[in-house]
Amino acid sequence: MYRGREGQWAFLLHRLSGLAILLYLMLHVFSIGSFIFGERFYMAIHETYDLWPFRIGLLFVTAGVVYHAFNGLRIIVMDFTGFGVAYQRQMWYGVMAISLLAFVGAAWVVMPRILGGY
Amino acid sequence: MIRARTFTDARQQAHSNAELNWWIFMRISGLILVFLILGHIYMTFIQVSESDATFDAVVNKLANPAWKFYDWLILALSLLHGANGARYSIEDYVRSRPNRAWVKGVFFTVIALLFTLGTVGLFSI
Amino acid sequence: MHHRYDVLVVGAGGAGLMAALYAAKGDVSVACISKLYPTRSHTGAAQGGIGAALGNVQEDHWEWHMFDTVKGGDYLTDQDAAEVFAKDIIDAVYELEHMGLPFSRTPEGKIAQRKFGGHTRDFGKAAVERSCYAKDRTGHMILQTLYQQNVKAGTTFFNEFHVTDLLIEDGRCQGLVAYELSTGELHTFHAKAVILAAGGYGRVFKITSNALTLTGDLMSIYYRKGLPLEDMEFYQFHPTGLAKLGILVTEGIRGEGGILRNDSGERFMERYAPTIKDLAPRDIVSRSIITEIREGRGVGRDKDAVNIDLTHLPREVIEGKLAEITDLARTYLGMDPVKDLVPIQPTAHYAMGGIPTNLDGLCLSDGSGGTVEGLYAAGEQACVSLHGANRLGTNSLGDLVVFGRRAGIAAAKYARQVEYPDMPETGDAQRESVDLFERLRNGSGKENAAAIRKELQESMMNNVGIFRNGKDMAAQVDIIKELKARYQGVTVSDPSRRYNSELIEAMELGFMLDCAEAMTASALNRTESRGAHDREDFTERNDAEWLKHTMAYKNLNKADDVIIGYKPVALKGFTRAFEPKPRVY
Amino acid sequence: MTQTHAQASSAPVSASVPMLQLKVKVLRFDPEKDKKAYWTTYDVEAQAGDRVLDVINHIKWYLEPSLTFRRSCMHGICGSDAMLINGRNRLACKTLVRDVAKSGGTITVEPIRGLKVEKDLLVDMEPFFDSYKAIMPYFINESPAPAAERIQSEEEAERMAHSSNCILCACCTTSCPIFWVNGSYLGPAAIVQAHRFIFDTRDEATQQRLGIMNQNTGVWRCRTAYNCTEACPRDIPITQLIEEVKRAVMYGQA
Repeated sequence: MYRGREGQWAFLLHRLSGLAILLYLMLHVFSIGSFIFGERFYMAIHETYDLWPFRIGLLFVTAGVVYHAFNGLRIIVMDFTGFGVAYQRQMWYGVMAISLLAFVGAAWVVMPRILGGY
Repeated sequence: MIRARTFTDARQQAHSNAELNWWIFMRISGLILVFLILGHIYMTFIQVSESDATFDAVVNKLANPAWKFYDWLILALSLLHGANGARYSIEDYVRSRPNRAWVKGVFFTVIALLFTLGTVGLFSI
Repeated sequence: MHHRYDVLVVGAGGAGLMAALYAAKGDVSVACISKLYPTRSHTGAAQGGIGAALGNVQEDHWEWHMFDTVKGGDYLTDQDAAEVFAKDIIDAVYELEHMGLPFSRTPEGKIAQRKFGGHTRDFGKAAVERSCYAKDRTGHMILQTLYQQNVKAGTTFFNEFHVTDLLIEDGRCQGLVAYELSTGELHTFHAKAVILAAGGYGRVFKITSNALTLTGDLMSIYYRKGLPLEDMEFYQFHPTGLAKLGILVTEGIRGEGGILRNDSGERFMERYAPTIKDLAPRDIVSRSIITEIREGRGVGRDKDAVNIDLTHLPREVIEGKLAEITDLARTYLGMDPVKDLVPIQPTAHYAMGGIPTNLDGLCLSDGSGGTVEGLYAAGEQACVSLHGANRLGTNSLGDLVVFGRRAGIAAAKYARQVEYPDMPETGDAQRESVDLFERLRNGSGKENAAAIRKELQESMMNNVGIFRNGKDMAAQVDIIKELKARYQGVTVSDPSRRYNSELIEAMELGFMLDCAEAMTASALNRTESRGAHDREDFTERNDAEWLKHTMAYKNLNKADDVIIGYKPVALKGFTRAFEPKPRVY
Repeated sequence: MTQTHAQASSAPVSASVPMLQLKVKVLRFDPEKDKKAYWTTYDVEAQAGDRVLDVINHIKWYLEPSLTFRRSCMHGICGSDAMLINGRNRLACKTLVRDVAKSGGTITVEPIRGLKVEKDLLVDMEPFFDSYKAIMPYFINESPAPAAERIQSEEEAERMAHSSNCILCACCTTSCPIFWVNGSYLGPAAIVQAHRFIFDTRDEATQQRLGIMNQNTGVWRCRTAYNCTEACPRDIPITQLIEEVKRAVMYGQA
């Protein structure tokens, strides 16, 4: 593995999170859109989603979305300002912190529900 | 597009703004999606449980034209943003031109079908 | 493989690229052969600047530049060459600017100029700003700009081709043979004119600013034909190389106000050159430094260096105009010129001598007007005798562009007028090259080329270095004989055809031994001190006997024997002439 | 493979200088006889201040003569010896032993990535120079030149300070994750060269070069991974220059 620094990992995570989100998005559009085929079809898919592995997966999707969103903002700052490039490292650590917080926060709210079966 | 091996090639190739426009689109759509999607996740995942997203709940919510538009905007922008992002990846990693052509073809078809499905679904309620 | 071009250029440094560019403008087909990629050439390592009397900062005239060059060369400079040079260089610098070279600028937006060693106003009165510079990467910018222009002109390049033989018959050059590194194949090039611009041979010394690839290949090939090498005894030691490493520290550092100090912090150049102090010519500064070191006033663990002091200069100057050497000092010595004194010592830098040529770069076959038709040389490889016994700083880059251009133009003109010369059959043409490689590949000896090279470099440094004497040099003649005998026992162990760099390095060692032989013999023969050639046993300049160029020939009938001949010095330019005078600064 | 010990330094040896014991792990490959690349380890002694190139030269000269790599100037100006040293692209002559290994440690040396390996550490540079040539890397100004120089202010000249510093060593281009997987991307080095001319006030072909940069293979392929900037041995802020070119294309086409 090439020993790149923050920028390389930021790029790699951005790409991976983007592709993961896209995959989820496609599933999501399909499952929600499926209600045009009637309630039974929709609920069949939905009950599968309700299982705990999927709900924990959603936590990761949330973290991925937050990372992708804030790293996207970091990229926009780099692209459109002169100083963005100079502070890219610090901004990336900020993005990582926000993503982690979002993950922990979401887990804090969601885990009791999953454990409680609600 | 193949790499220009000579500067004559390069000069001939140099007249499309497509990549520039996509690049700008990614930034603008990204900026909008940050708010739309984080809001969406908060409202449908954090605030309420997955168990609450029943058929009726979804139908009821989408009866409101404002939510309809909100969701459709997410649908359209995120599919485009995602599809173009995936196109970047395909163009980066799939090096043979014939392979790239069919991978892209299949992928874009799937995206178009999903977009149709989503749009029809949203507006058929 | 067989190729045919009107003009062939060997070497893709400043001189070669300039020659290729101007030959191409002469409406002939041109190809450039280089043993490296062109942008790897050592012109890129030149830092300080290119001297031309533009007068952008202070009043300046080409006559002053000519005078400085002649005096700097300790009157061994051919004055016709110096006059042509001092006039031509002004246009050449403007041409480089028109090619896009990103020079540093004066506040008025003109090309910036700074002081440099030995460059004075009004025939020696005071230092003058004559060196046109692009920060301290002038050579890098020249090399890049010239390569770019060649890309634009569509010059054909043969990269990583090592020339192994020149084809010369009946005083006419027919072409050359080259070894393609990537395939191990020999190629024959048929040409109307060949321009040699493959650089110097600094690697014969242990401490040198020269690249590993500067092994004097073409000088040696020329010499092996029984043709002369001129003024080989004059080898410049740059006073400021990074201690131990020899990496060049530009003279521009003193041009910007840097001061040399010994162990007690004394500005010792005040004693050796009271008028221009640290900006004295290189031979004088190098000798002064060595004298300080010999008398125990050196610095460092081995007390074999002195310090250069920049700490009184503003940080913007050090990190701006001297960015390159600041980076080098930080990288290699872990020292910051902004606050630290940087230890330096003299480093083998530049060959004043080389393949003798006339003002158009046409190669000379003897000291009395004989020439090799169709063969040209330029740059460090050549000796037009612009630099005489000691080259002034900035005049090497000037030499490249002025005489590279002249050689290119002359070669193209010649090529337009003549037919292709007869060419030997491929087998005959390549015989010597094939033999050379056969011997290196299939020898029976167990000698290690690297070990021989190391001994050569160390002994040359000790015996034919800055201070010389008859006894040491006579010993060196024997050492070289012994090393040449051992070289016969070198066998290349890598059998591969493709990219056989072991084979190349072994071949280059042979070339270096030849250059060292010619150099030592010439130096031993000259019983005076002049410019860079400083003898402890003959401390005075002797114009009565020695105001003449040395021409060293290999004795083709007797192994390890060098025949010394002479060539008169041109003591008059076309319009100006400067009488030899004692050289004080 | 274990080899004998010897001295790798070009500097004079002095007993007081501590020598480091090193293992140098080199990725070797000779297409004439090997099917795939393999690692070979050499034991050497070196001083902390030696260049990695000194160590590699030592291996070539005294231990393994067939080891093949490019080198020339030995001080980071010719750009021949770009290698992947301890996982990062660097010039072997500008990397000191003490910066990459402690005594008893290991230095790994591989060829740079994304270009075809010809032998050991030596790669095919032609695609790299093709990209360079594709951006019209030469000054273009067809209007008649003045008798003296073209005037340019100090500030305008300073705009080229970074980009004109490039030595075409390929450290940047071959550290780029996009270039590894897709060689049709012109790469950071070519963009830096384009920057040098685009921001030269004397040059007249800015629009053409912006056009080349505007293609699919141009600046838009840059995903700001910063490997180029980290790898540059000349400390050129490459990503910043690429971003400047992106903005120039955007505003130039707008």
